[in-house]
Amino acid sequence: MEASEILKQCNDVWELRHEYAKDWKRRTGGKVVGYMCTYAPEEVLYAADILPIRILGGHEAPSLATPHMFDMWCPFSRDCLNQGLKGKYNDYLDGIMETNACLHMRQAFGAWTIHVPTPWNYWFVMPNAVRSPRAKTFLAGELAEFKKAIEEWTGKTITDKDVDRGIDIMNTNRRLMKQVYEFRKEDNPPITGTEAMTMVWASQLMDKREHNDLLKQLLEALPDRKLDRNTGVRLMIVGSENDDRPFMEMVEDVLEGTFVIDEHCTGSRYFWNEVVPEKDRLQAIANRYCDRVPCPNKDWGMEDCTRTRFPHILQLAQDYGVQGAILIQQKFCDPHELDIPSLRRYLEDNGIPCYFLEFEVTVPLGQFRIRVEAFLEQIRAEELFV
Amino acid sequence: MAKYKTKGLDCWGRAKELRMKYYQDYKEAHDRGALRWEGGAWTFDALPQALEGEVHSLTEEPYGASVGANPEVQVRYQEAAEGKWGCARDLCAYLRNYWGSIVLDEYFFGGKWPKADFIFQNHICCAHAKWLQVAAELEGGDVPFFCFDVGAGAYDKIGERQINYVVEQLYDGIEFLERATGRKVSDEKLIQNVQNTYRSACYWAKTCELNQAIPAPLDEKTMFSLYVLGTLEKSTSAIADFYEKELYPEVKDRVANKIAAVGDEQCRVLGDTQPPWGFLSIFRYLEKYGVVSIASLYTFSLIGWWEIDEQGKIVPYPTLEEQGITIKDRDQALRLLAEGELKGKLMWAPFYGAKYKNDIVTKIAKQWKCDAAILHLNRGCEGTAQHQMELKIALQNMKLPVMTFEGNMADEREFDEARTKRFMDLFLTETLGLKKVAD
Amino acid sequence: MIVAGIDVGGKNVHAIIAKNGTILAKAEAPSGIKKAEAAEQLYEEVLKQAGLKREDVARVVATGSSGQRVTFADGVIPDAAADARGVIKLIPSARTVIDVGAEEGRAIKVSPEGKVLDFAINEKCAAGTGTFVDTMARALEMPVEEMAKLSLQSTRSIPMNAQCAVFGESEVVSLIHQKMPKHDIARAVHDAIAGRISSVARIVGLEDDIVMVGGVAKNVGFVESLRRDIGAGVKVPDDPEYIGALGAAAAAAAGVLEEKVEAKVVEKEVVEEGEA
Amino acid sequence: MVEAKKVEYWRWPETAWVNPDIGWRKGKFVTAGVDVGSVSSQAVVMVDGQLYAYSNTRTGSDSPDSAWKCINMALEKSDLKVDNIDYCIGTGYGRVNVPMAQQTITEIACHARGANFMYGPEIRTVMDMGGQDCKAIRCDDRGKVLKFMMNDKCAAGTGRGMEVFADLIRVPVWEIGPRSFQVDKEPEMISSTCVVFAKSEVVGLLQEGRPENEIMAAYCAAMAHRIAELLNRLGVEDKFAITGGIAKNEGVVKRLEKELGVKTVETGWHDPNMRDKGLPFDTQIAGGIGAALFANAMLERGKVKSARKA
Repeated sequence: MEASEILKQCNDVWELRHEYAKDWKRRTGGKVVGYMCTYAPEEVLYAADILPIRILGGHEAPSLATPHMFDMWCPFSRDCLNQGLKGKYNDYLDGIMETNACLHMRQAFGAWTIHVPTPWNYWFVMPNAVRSPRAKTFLAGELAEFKKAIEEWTGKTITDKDVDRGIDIMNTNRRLMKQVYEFRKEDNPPITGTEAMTMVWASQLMDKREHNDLLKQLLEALPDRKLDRNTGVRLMIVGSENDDRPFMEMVEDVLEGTFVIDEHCTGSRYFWNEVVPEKDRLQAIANRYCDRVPCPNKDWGMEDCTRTRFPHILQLAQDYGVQGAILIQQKFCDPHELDIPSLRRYLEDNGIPCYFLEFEVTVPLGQFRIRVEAFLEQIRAEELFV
Repeated sequence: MAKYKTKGLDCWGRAKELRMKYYQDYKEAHDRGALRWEGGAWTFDALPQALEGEVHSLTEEPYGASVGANPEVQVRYQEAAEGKWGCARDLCAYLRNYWGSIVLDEYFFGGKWPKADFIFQNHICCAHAKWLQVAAELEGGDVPFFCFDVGAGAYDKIGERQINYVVEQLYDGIEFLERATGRKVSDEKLIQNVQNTYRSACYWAKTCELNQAIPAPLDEKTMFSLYVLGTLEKSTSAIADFYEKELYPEVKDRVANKIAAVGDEQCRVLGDTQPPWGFLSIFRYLEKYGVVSIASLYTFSLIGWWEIDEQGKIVPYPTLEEQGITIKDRDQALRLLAEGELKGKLMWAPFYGAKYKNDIVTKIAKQWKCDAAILHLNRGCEGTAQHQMELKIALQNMKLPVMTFEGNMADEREFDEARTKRFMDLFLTETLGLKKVAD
Repeated sequence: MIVAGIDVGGKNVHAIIAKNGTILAKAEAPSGIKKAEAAEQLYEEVLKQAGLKREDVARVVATGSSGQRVTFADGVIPDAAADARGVIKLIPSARTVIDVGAEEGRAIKVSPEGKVLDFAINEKCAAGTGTFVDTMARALEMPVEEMAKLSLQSTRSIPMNAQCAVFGESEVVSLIHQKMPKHDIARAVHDAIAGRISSVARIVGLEDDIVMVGGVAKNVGFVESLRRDIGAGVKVPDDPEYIGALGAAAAAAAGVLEEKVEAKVVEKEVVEEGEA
Repeated sequence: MVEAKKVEYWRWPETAWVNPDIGWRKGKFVTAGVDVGSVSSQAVVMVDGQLYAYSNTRTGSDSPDSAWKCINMALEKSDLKVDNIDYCIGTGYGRVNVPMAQQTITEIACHARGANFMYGPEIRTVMDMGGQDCKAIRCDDRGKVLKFMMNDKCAAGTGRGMEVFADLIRVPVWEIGPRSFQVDKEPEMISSTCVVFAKSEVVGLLQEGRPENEIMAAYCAAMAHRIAELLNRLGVEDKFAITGGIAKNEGVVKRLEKELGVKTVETGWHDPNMRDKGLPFDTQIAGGIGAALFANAMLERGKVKSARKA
C-alpha cells in the first residue's frame, strides 16, 4: 500500500474514532475502555482483550462542560468531558479510567463518572515520585489490584501469558513507531510532522494489532516516498497534549517549516520507552511507567532540582537536526506552565531558539500564523542580509 | 440590639505573636547558627524539626498568602515572576508571589530573600514539587531537594501497602536530611514532634466541631487566622499547646456561654477554598445581613484530621491518648505519622474524585446546620478549587441555595470587589430574602 | 396605582410608566456618560408621553448597572431581580432567563413568582457581551442590524475563538483577508458569543421556558445562533430591551423596595488577614 | 443609530509625501514596501534605498483595496507609476493580499530593519505598537531579528484600545498624550486589562466627575504598564526605539520610559543629512521602509529579478 494511503487510514481513524470503535466491538465483541492520560497501563487492558482508547477533544467550544468545570480548567480536559456529555461515547464505551496525573483531567474524570453513563470506571493511583525506587514497588502493587479489578469485571483470569501478549502488543507498537520516526531525521523527510503525529493519534484510538500491521506496511513504503515539498526550517514541537491538525498543517503547508520531531503525550512521549521484560511481569510494567519520559508533573527527584525530561528533549533536538523549537501548552496546563520558563532557557542556552504558543480547543490561526512566520524568519534571518 | 452576645478571642494576640515569631525566626536562623528549610504547609515537618540543634522552616503557601493579603506588594511580586522569570499568569497565585519574592531578592517580612539550606517538600497538587524545584533553580540550583509523594489513594482506600509507601519515603527522607545537613535526626525529638502533630491536627478538628453550635462561636474569617499556625509548624510544642490548651478550651467556653462570633447570626453559610485574602471585608459585608460563614472542608481539614464514623458522620480523628497509644520507637512514630496524614486529612479526598468532595461537604452542610453556601470559584488554587461546580450541583440537589463568585485568593487583578458585593446583594436579598440588620 | 420603572444600563436607559399592570408609556435613550441626567430627562419625557406629572406617580423603582444613580427613585433593585420580575409578568411559564446586555451576559433561574433562584454571570470578559457584537460589526464595517440579517444567509459554521474582543476583531480581519464570505463571518461571530452565553445558561440549567431578553435579544442573527445551540424553544418577548424597566415597575407596584444605598466608593476597612 | 451621528475622535489624519530632491528615473532600483496593518496601511517607495515617497492611511476591511489605496496615495504627487517599481514586498496583517507585491515578509522583520534605518544601528530593542499586536523585538546592528515576543490574549495596550478610548472620552486621539500630563498628580492607572472593561471603568471615572485629563493619564499609564510587562519578558537592551502609531503618543511613551527606567531614542532620522533636509519622520512607516529596503537588498544581490512592467 502507498504510504499516503496508510497515513490516510490513520487520519480516518482519528476523524472517525467513534465509528472505528463501534465497528471494532461489532467485529470482536470485546470491551472498550477509555483512558484520559497516557499513564494508563494499556498492557494490562490488552492482556484482558480490552481495547483501550484515549479520550481526546473534539476541538469545539466545550459549553456543556462549563457547568462542571469553570473557565480556569484546561480547555483540552473540558473538551474531553464535553465529548462525553454530548453522548459521543454513550453507545459503546464500557469503561473509563484516569490515573493520578494533572488536576484538570481529574476534574473531567470526576464529572464524567457522575454525568456520563459508563458501566465501569476506575481510578488508578499512578505514583508521582517516579524517580524513587519506592514508587516502582508501590506501582507494581497498584497494577496487581488493577488486574484483579479487571478480572472481577470481565470474569476472566489474566494469565502470565496474557500479560506477555499485552506487553508484546504495546512494545511492538512502540518499536515500529520509533522506526517510522527515524525517517524524520532525513534532510527531506518522507513523512511530515502532521502525518507522523496523526499516526500516533491513531495508535491511541485503534487496536494496536491493526495499527502494527499498518506500521509494517508504512515502513516498507516510506523508503520510496518522495514528498514534493520544501522542508524549510526543521522544527521541533514540544509541550502538552496536541492533536491540533489545522495548526500543524498551517506551519507545514502554508509556511516553510517541517516538524521533524515532537515531544508530546500525543507523540513521542507516549511511546518512546518500552517495557523491559523480567520474570515479575507487573514489576516490569511498573518499571516502564516510572522510567518513561515523564509528564512535567512527575519530573522531579529526591536529591536535587534536576529534571530528566530536559536532556531528553535536547537529545531529540540534536538527533533530528532541529533548528528551532515551538513550545506549546494547553491554556491553564499547570504541569507544562511550571516547566516552560526553565525549558525555554535550557534550550536557548543550548543554541535552540524557542517560540511559545498557548493552545485552546480552537487556535486563532490568524494570530498564530504571524507569530510562527516571524519565528521562521528569525531562524533564517541571515538570508535576508547576505 | 444584637441577638447574641459576642466578644473577641482571648487567645487572638497569642496567635498573632506565634505567627510573627515564626517568620522572624526563619529570617534570623543563620545568625543563630540554626538551619533553614523550605517546604509545603502539608509536608512532614516532624522530621526536619527533629534534627539536632535549632531548625526553622518557611512554608510556602502561608508565605504566599501573607503577600497576597497586601495587594500592592502582591502585584509587584507577581509581575516580577511573570515578567522577569516569564511564568504564566494563571499559575497558583501563592507560587507566583513566592517566585517573585525570590526573583526580587526580597523577603516579605523584611530584608533580602533568606536562601534555604535544604528543601523538604511534599507533592500534593500539580504545582507543589515543581514550585520548590523552580525555587531551588532561582536560588542557584544547589539547594538539596527532597519531595514526598503522598498521592497513595483516598482515605477510605488506605491500607498497609499505601502506608508502607509513605513510611519508606519517610525513612529515605531521614537519610536525606542527615546527608544534606550533616546532623542526626533525634528519635526523641521525632517522637515528640509526631505527638505534637497529632495534637495540632486533632484539637483543631475538635475546635471546628464546636462550630456546630448555634450561635457559632467562630466565623471563618477568624478561623483563617487560627488554622494558619498549623500550616507553619504543626509539629512544635508551642503550636500544639496553643490548639490543645488555649484555643480549644476557650471556644468550648464560648459555646457554653452562647458567645457568638457574629451577634446577629441569622443565616449560616458554608464556604469553600481560600477567600481573596486582600478582601476579607466581604465577610464583614455579609455580617450586615446577619450572614456568617461558619464551615468549609477547606478550613476544617487543611490542617485538621477527621474520620467518618459508623453512622457516616464526620468526627474528629482520635488523639493518640484516645487511641491509647504511647509511641515507643522511630518506626512506630513514622507509621503513625503516615497513617494520620493519609487517613485523617479529608481535604485530600477530593483529589480522588468529585464524589468524595460532594459526599464530605454535603455531610458538613448538614452537621453544621448550614442554610446556604457561598462558593469562591478560586482561580488562584486548583487544588482547593477542585470539583467546585460539581459541589454546587450536589448542594443544590439537597435544596441548599448556592451562590458562586469568581476570584483569586492572592491575585487582586482577578477579583472585583464591587461586582462581588453586587452579586451578594442579589443572592442575599432576592434568593435568600434577607434584609440588612446593621449598617 | 401608577408606578414607574427606570433601567439605567451601560449603553441605554429605559423607562416605563404603568397603571395597575398596564403600560401607559415607555421610552428609551442612550445612557451616555452622565447617566443620572439621562435618566432624569427620559423620566420627564415618558411622563409627558403619559400626560402625567411626577406627583401622579406613586412609586419609582430603578435598576440596571447604574440604577443607584437615579436620585429620584424610591428604591433600587438588582438588575437580575428586575429581569426575573419583568419576564414572569410577560411570560409566566418562564423558568430560565437569559439577558445579554452591552457589558454583561447573564442567566437566571426564576421561580413562578419571579424570584431569583440561581444566577450565573459571564465573568469579566468582553466575549459574551453586546459590546463584542458591536466591535465585530465595526470590523465588518456594517451596522449591527445589517450584520444580524446577513448572518442568516450563512449555512456553514466556522469555529471562532471568542476569547477577547480585540483578538476577536483581528480574527474577523484575518477571515476577511482569507476571503471568507461576510455572511459566514457574521454567523461565526454570533455563534461564538452564543456559545459563551449558552455555557453560562447551562450553569443554572436550561429549564423550559427559556426566555431571552436584553438589547442583544433584538439581534435576529444572535437569537438564531442561540436557538441552534440550546434549542428552537427559546422565546423572545416584544421589546426585550424593556424587560428591566418593566421588572422595576412591577417591583414598584408590589411595593418591594430594597433599602436605597447611595453609590459610594467603599472605603477599605482593615481586616485581620489569615493565611493558608 | 446613535453611533452613526457621533464624531469619530479616533480618526487620525491620513498623510502622503514625495521627496522632491530625488529623480527616480536616474535610480538603479525602485522598490516598495506596502504594510497593510489591521488598523493602518502604509506604502513606502525607495530609490536605491533612499526614501522617495510614502503614505499613511487607514485600512479598510478589504486588504487589496487598502493596498492600492495607500500605494496610489503615496505616488499621487509623483509621475512614478506602480508599473515602474522593480520589486515590492508586502508586510503587515494583510501582507498576503497585497496585489502589487512579489513577496511577503512579516512586520516583525520589517519593523526591526526599518527601525535600524530610521533610528540607527545602535538600536537593540524595538517596540512596535501596532493596531492589534504589540511586538517587542531584539535585533542586532543590521536590524536582524534575534528574538521577539508578542502580546498574548486580552490585547489591552494596543493602538485599537487607544482609539476605543478616544471615542469614549470624546477627545481627538492625538490630543490624549499631551493632555494626559496636564494633571496635578499622576492618578492610579486603569486597573482593567480588557479594552471593553477598561471602557466601563472609564465611564465610572467620568461619572465620578474626575477631570478628563486625569482619566487620560490613568489610561495612558495602564497602556504603558501593559507594554512594559511585555518588554520585561523580552528584557530591554539599549538602545530602545518605538515604532508604530502609539509611538506618537507621548502620554504612553514617557510613562513607559519611566516604568522601564530606559529612555527611548528621540524620534528623528539617524542619518544626519536626512535630518538636515528636514525629511518628514513618521514612526508608522518603519514596516514599509524595512520591506522596501529588503526588496532593494535582494535586487542588489541578484537574489530576485526586477518585476518592473514599464
